[in-house]
Amino acid sequence: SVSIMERRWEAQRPILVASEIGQWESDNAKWGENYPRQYERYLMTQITDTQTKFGGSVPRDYLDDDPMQVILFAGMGFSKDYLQGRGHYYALEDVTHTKRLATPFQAATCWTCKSSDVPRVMHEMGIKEFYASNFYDLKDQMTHAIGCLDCHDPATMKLRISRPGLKEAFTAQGKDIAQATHQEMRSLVCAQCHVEYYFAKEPKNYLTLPWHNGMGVEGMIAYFDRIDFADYTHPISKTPVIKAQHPDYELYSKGIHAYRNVSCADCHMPYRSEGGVKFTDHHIQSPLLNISNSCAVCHRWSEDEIRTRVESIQTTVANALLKAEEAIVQAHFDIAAAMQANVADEELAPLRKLLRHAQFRWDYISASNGRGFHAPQEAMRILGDSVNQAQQVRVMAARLLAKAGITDAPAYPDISTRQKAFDVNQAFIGNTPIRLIK
Amino acid sequence: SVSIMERRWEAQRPILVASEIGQWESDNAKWGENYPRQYERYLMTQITDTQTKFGGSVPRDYLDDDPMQVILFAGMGFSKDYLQGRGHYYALEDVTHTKRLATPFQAATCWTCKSSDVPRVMHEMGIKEFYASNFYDLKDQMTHAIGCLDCHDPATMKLRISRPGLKEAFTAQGKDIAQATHQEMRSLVCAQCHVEYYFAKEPKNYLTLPWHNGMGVEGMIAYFDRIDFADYTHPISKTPVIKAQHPDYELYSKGIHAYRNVSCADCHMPYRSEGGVKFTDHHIQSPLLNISNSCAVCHRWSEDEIRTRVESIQTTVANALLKAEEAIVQAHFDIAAAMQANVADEELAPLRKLLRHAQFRWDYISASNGRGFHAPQEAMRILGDSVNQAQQVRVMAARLLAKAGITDAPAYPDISTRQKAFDVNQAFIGNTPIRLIK
Amino acid sequence: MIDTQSNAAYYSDMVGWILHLLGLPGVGRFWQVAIYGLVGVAAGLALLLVRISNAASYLSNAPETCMNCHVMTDAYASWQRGSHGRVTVCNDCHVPHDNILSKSAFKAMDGARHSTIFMLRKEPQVMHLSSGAVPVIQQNCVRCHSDQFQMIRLSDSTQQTCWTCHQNIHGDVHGLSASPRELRPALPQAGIDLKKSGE
Ligand code: HEC
Ligand code: HEC
Ligand code: HEC
Ligand code: HEC
Ligand code: HEC
Ligand code: HEC
Ligand code: HEC
Ligand code: HEC
Ligand code: HEC
Ligand code: HEC
Ligand code: HEC
Ligand code: HEC
Ligand code: HEC
Ligand code: HEC
Ligand SMILES: [Ca+2]
Ligand SMILES: [Ca+2]
Repeated sequence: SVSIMERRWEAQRPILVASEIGQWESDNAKWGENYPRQYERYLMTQITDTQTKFGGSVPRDYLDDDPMQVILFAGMGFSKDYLQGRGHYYALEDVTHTKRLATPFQAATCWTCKSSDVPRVMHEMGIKEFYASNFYDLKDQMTHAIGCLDCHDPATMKLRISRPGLKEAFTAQGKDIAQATHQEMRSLVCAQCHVEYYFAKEPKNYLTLPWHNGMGVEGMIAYFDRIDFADYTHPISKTPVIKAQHPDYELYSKGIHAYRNVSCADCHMPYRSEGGVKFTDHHIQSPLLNISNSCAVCHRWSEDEIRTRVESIQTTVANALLKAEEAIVQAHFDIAAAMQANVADEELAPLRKLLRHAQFRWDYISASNGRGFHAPQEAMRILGDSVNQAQQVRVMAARLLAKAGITDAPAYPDISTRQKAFDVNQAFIGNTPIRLIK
Repeated sequence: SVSIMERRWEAQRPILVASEIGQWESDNAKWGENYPRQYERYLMTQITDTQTKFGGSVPRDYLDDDPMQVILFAGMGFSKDYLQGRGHYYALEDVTHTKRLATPFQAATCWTCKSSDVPRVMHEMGIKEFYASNFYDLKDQMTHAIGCLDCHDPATMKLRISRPGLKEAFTAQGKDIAQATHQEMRSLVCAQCHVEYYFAKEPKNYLTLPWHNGMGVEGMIAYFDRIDFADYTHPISKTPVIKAQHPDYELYSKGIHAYRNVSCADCHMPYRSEGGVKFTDHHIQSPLLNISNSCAVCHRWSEDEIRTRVESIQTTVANALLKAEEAIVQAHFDIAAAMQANVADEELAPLRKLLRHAQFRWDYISASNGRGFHAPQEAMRILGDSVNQAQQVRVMAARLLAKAGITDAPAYPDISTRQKAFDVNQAFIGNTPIRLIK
Repeated sequence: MIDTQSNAAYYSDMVGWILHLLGLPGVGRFWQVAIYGLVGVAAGLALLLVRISNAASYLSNAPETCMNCHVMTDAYASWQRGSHGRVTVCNDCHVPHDNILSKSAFKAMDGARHSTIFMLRKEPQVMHLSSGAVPVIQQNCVRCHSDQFQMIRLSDSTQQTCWTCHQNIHGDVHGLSASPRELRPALPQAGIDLKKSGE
């Protein structure tokens, strides 16, 4: 029939290039003229109401869902405003609206992973200077959210690393990112942003990935201890805490999929064929919203079987996260109680160090997206170590309290709601700590 | 050529039934006359010198490798003699030589999973009577190790459940094992023996699988608590401990392979082809000794890649096992210290209960074969809960000790070798406990 | 003998349906075959709504016919490069071989469904065997390989299919986009080709 014929012809249509794309083109619409399929799908990251058991594009509020995190991040931005990421389309909007960027903290470094204008501006000002600037001074230049230029070379459309941070992290490990295979690039473009990072003091606010001792959680802790880095000192226990941010690539690397060379794009940007033309689905989202195209390519099981399995893997991790949080929160209060009993800082130092490690381990899993699916066994390993260390802190604290004459358990305050937890923080921050011991 | 003709002939040869097999035939050699290929391969379970990183047919000595287990099983058989299982061929020899069967414990129930004479003898005496007998009274009748009759119906060669315990466990769960699919039977024949069990008091020493509240570790604990069962009271902490024995089928059931209907036989009895015919390899052993047939058909990766992955999964579990043991051992001593400080039993009851749960969780993974490979994430989940509970016991113990005026950590004895650990046990058993507190 | 349930179901459906349609119980074998063969084609035609040439070619055995639809090209590419590419054609596996009746009936049914879906552009990105297809294929595996088994009971059931283990019959990755353009066959000529005039 005609329609069969038409589609036979479609199949052989080449990709035609309409207009040249400038080397700093940050406007996705311009790219879209040449690549309408990819552009149309990219625009779908505007969708913001999809929901899976743990993910989806709807911006979940971590702090409403789980007040314990308010305590864990006491005194810093994440205790005020912490949502789950959503579509790339919103990167700019969200970074400019988050309460985390309240004064005094206003590093321009925060733009780095939010806009396709970044490569140009970095090129114009220089990398050091870019990071060192004030966030609001660059606001006018940041007009496009994450886009084509972040991952593609406009001349060849080849995948390209546009951010210096990842290149430097490879160098720090003695590796050369230019040697990465095509399949590796299908993950590395994501690793420009979906990685744990910190802002170096010198050069000022310089974006750095803590990979010098390896990408694993132990390696990062060793590195942060060596350079003696902390994002903040916990107001309740005076513990120097490291905040983890989305170590997605790092955790993924330990999983079976990475082991089998399955890339981020394989799951989050599966290929599509329309009328025989094959292209990459640029609607980046939770693969659970697109199982039949994403997973079923390799897993010949039913959609339900796949979803059920993923959810059970994630639920296992979610439960372990809560158990670790409980132990860590109590450990913070146990140390605070010891302080109230006038236990000397020298005696508390080992406890704080262990608690710092326990909390970073927990956060390494908590802050990484996918609720542990990217590496199920590794996630449980790290959480097991986290809870073990936190409880060890509590054993030591109980003994120190005993020496100080306190034999009862501390009177743990009520943190059952976000507001209550927040008030508890304020009390400690305002040097009017709640009395934990008799 | 002749050889080709031979192969064709071999291939097409109908399975000629040389001699009828009696309904209670326990002599594998007789079966072998009809099924030489399976018999020959079965005989290879005599091999006893193969070794993988954690398994193989060589009988590893768990107590030499890890003295902490001597403490964990203080006072009972497993602290004296505990080897890793080896080929089915040795089942009889090993059960008759183990030091675990020293007087007074001599239940005939121990024969149940060791000999293909069991079905006949059970049939003759009656099941209750079989279990209730003395081990040594049945010795003369147990002349053949595990064999064909344990898994096959001699008339049809169909897979068959020959042991009542598994059938009854299904019934207890409201399921009918007769409804099991053929693929399920390829695992259930193993589940006759590779499962956690206990000996009921009434009817005497009746073999029972604790599946009444489910096969998961939580379900078993709930059940054992309900019937208030303990294998022994720990001489150091007076904790009522449940010993887990090879919950292989139960743990496997939580893994991805069970989820995808991959059976025990698929991995441990992969197909093998000889001279053009394909049959089930009856040399049951570690699949890592036969990766190309066992795993590689489904996983088209190199043998090295497969082995490396399995070993890393197992190493992760092995390390977590040690961490849990350390916490549990210390918890036993912490409670003992509290006893020495005259803390009342009522106050210690909740600690002992929690420690009982922690140790069973640990043992559920430790005693199950495959070092957690059968369900990597589940293994880590259970070990995380185990270490968490054990440390909680230690927190509580520290507080109770404090109330009793003891502010220092107990003086944990040296258990760095099997002998030292054993002597520590003896001290506590002989009511000359080592002084743990000042 | 394969997966008796669904097989029985398949036959009673198929035969029952056609018998009912034509109400010809007990006619001679020759006529049955002939008529049923035609009915198969007719049903195919009726539902296909494509030119005779295509319908006929759909019923032929040449793998190229499957290529009338580009959505089949990945399956073709993976088959051609698999060990079976040298020894089988699609229909060796994908249609029953026990008797011509079920063969043509099955073809007609499948062909009809596939072409309809195709023209509605409703084909999924990643296809799966229809439940009816599974026992048919397994039976074909056994048909060729039975002499290689000694009492392998798995072959009597589809609880675990042959390709549960032998996953690479069509390669490890499935889907319309699975094989790169280079490995795909050029689409064959089919009747009056509108393609040229279309360009
Ligand atoms: C230039 C930085 C950057 C790059 C490159 C990047 N991401 Fe993101 N990604 C983000 C940011 C920022 C967000 C959160 C946006 C927001 O919530 O405002 C995000 C969100 C997401 C989400 C959540 C979407 C949702 O619906 O919840 C997914 C999934 C995702 N990215 C996957 C990827 C994958 C896969 C790649 C590579 C193919 C990638 N990202 C590359 C920065 C980046
Ligand atoms: C190395 C890349 C990178 C840097 C630098 C970075 N982000 Fe992000 N940001 C991401 C990624 C990836 C996501 C999406 C994944 C997630 O939400 O975990 C994200 C998500 C967000 C979101 C949306 C989700 C939420 O938490 O509300 C906000 C807001 C945000 N970032 C603000 C910031 C601020 C403020 C800074 C500077 C302190 C910053 N980002 C620095 C990569 C980065
Ligand atoms: C977050 C990273 C990311 C962003 C942003 C992105 N792409 Fe891509 N793009 C990819 C990946 C990964 C591939 C697959 C490349 C490969 O495997 O060779 C790809 C492939 C392509 C291709 C090659 C043909 C195909 O579909 O495989 C085109 C054309 C393309 N993208 C256009 C665009 C356009 C236009 C935009 C902006 C609207 C865009 N991309 C934004 C990651 C991205
Ligand atoms: C490009 C191929 C590919 C894609 C796409 C893919 N997987 Fe996998 N997956 C694998 C491979 C390879 C393994 C390792 C086992 C094996 O060899 O089959 C695996 C293993 C798994 C396992 C078992 C490991 C575990 O942690 O229990 C699960 C579950 C799984 N995948 C789920 C998914 C889901 C969900 C998706 C889609 C979001 C997906 N996979 C996408 C190839 C893939
Ligand atoms: C084997 C498939 C697979 C691979 C490979 C994979 N992911 Fe995922 N990813 C998933 C699944 C499944 C989820 C869980 C989605 C959910 O919970 O709805 C997920 C969740 C996410 C999320 C959160 C999505 C949301 O709904 O908020 C982000 C961000 C993400 N992945 C980024 C990445 C990055 C970056 C990589 C590569 C470094 C990667 N993923 C590799 C399957 C995969
Ligand atoms: C009648 C009881 C029984 C049945 C049925 C049984 N096993 Fe065993 N299995 C044992 C015993 C007992 C041992 C330990 C023998 C010894 O060490 O003396 C053992 C040992 C093993 C070993 C260790 C071999 C080695 O080299 O270390 C493997 C593997 C094994 N069994 C797998 C299986 C599988 C798979 C099945 C089902 C197909 C199965 N078993 C059925 C009782 C049984
Ligand atoms: C429900 C079946 C079952 C019962 C009942 C049973 N065993 Fe076993 N036994 C096994 C299996 C399966 C193995 C092999 C797996 C392993 O070693 O963990 C084994 C292994 C052994 C081994 C060799 C490994 C070792 O630990 O030295 C000995 C000895 C043994 N059993 C003795 C006994 C004794 C004594 C009893 C009674 C108290 C007993 N068995 C009751 C199933 C059983
Ligand atoms: C521990 C369990 C077990 C024991 C013991 C056992 N078999 Fe099997 N046997 C199996 C399983 C599982 C299969 C696969 C059956 C199936 O898939 O239907 C099998 C299959 C067979 C078959 C069918 C042909 C084939 O190779 O698949 C024969 C014949 C056979 N066994 C003979 C024997 C003989 C002879 C012995 C004793 C020397 C024996 N078996 C001992 C479990 C066992
Ligand atoms: C009959 C098929 C089959 C056999 C045999 C098999 N597997 Fe798998 N394996 C699977 C399936 C199915 C999955 C789930 C992922 C998927 O769909 O591919 C899986 C997943 C895995 C995974 C990823 C899950 C994880 O825990 O990380 C590993 C590793 C693995 N298998 C190793 C092995 C090893 C080792 C063997 C042999 C001892 C083996 N498999 C035998 C089918 C099989
Ligand atoms: C997906 C493949 C797979 C399945 C299914 C599987 N196993 Fe295993 N099994 C393994 C691997 C791999 C090991 C680790 C062997 C080693 O460490 O050398 C193992 C180890 C064992 C061991 C110890 C072997 C030794 O060397 O001492 C026993 C016993 C065992 N499995 C029994 C079972 C039983 C019973 C079942 C079903 C309830 C089962 N297995 C299902 C792959 C599998
Ligand atoms: C040796 C037997 C065999 C041959 C020859 C064969 N197939 Fe298949 N085909 C299968 C099996 C088995 C499956 C199921 C694969 C699966 O589900 O994993 C399948 C599945 C398919 C599917 C469903 C999509 C998919 O990838 O699973 C299509 C379409 C298909 N075959 C088309 C063809 C075409 C067209 C040909 C000839 C060019 C062909 N087949 C030749 C055995 C065969
Ligand atoms: C008229 C276009 C067309 C032709 C010609 C065609 N197919 Fe298909 N085929 C399709 C479409 C469309 C689907 C998807 C149907 C679905 O998923 O329900 C499909 C699905 C399939 C499937 C998987 C679904 C199922 O029914 O099991 C198999 C197998 C298959 N085709 C084999 C073949 C073989 C073999 C040939 C050649 C004899 C062939 N096809 C010729 C369009 C076609
Ligand atoms: C028309 C006959 C025929 C059918 C139908 C057929 N095969 Fe084959 N198969 C062969 C021949 C001939 C060979 C030998 C080819 C060679 O050695 O390259 C073979 C080789 C194989 C091999 C060994 C080589 C390899 O690829 O690993 C396997 C496994 C196999 N077939 C499985 C299957 C399965 C599964 C099916 C059904 C989905 C099937 N065959 C259907 C004829 C057939
Ligand atoms: C549980 C896994 C499994 C299933 C199911 C399975 N096979 Fe196999 N098959 C194997 C293994 C393992 C081998 C390799 C045997 C060897 O080389 O020793 C094999 C080998 C073969 C071979 C090559 C034999 C040779 O002499 O090289 C053919 C042909 C074959 N299988 C066909 C089939 C067919 C047809 C079916 C369905 C009836 C089937 N297989 C089902 C595991 C399986
Ligand atoms: Ca989200
Ligand atoms: Ca062994």
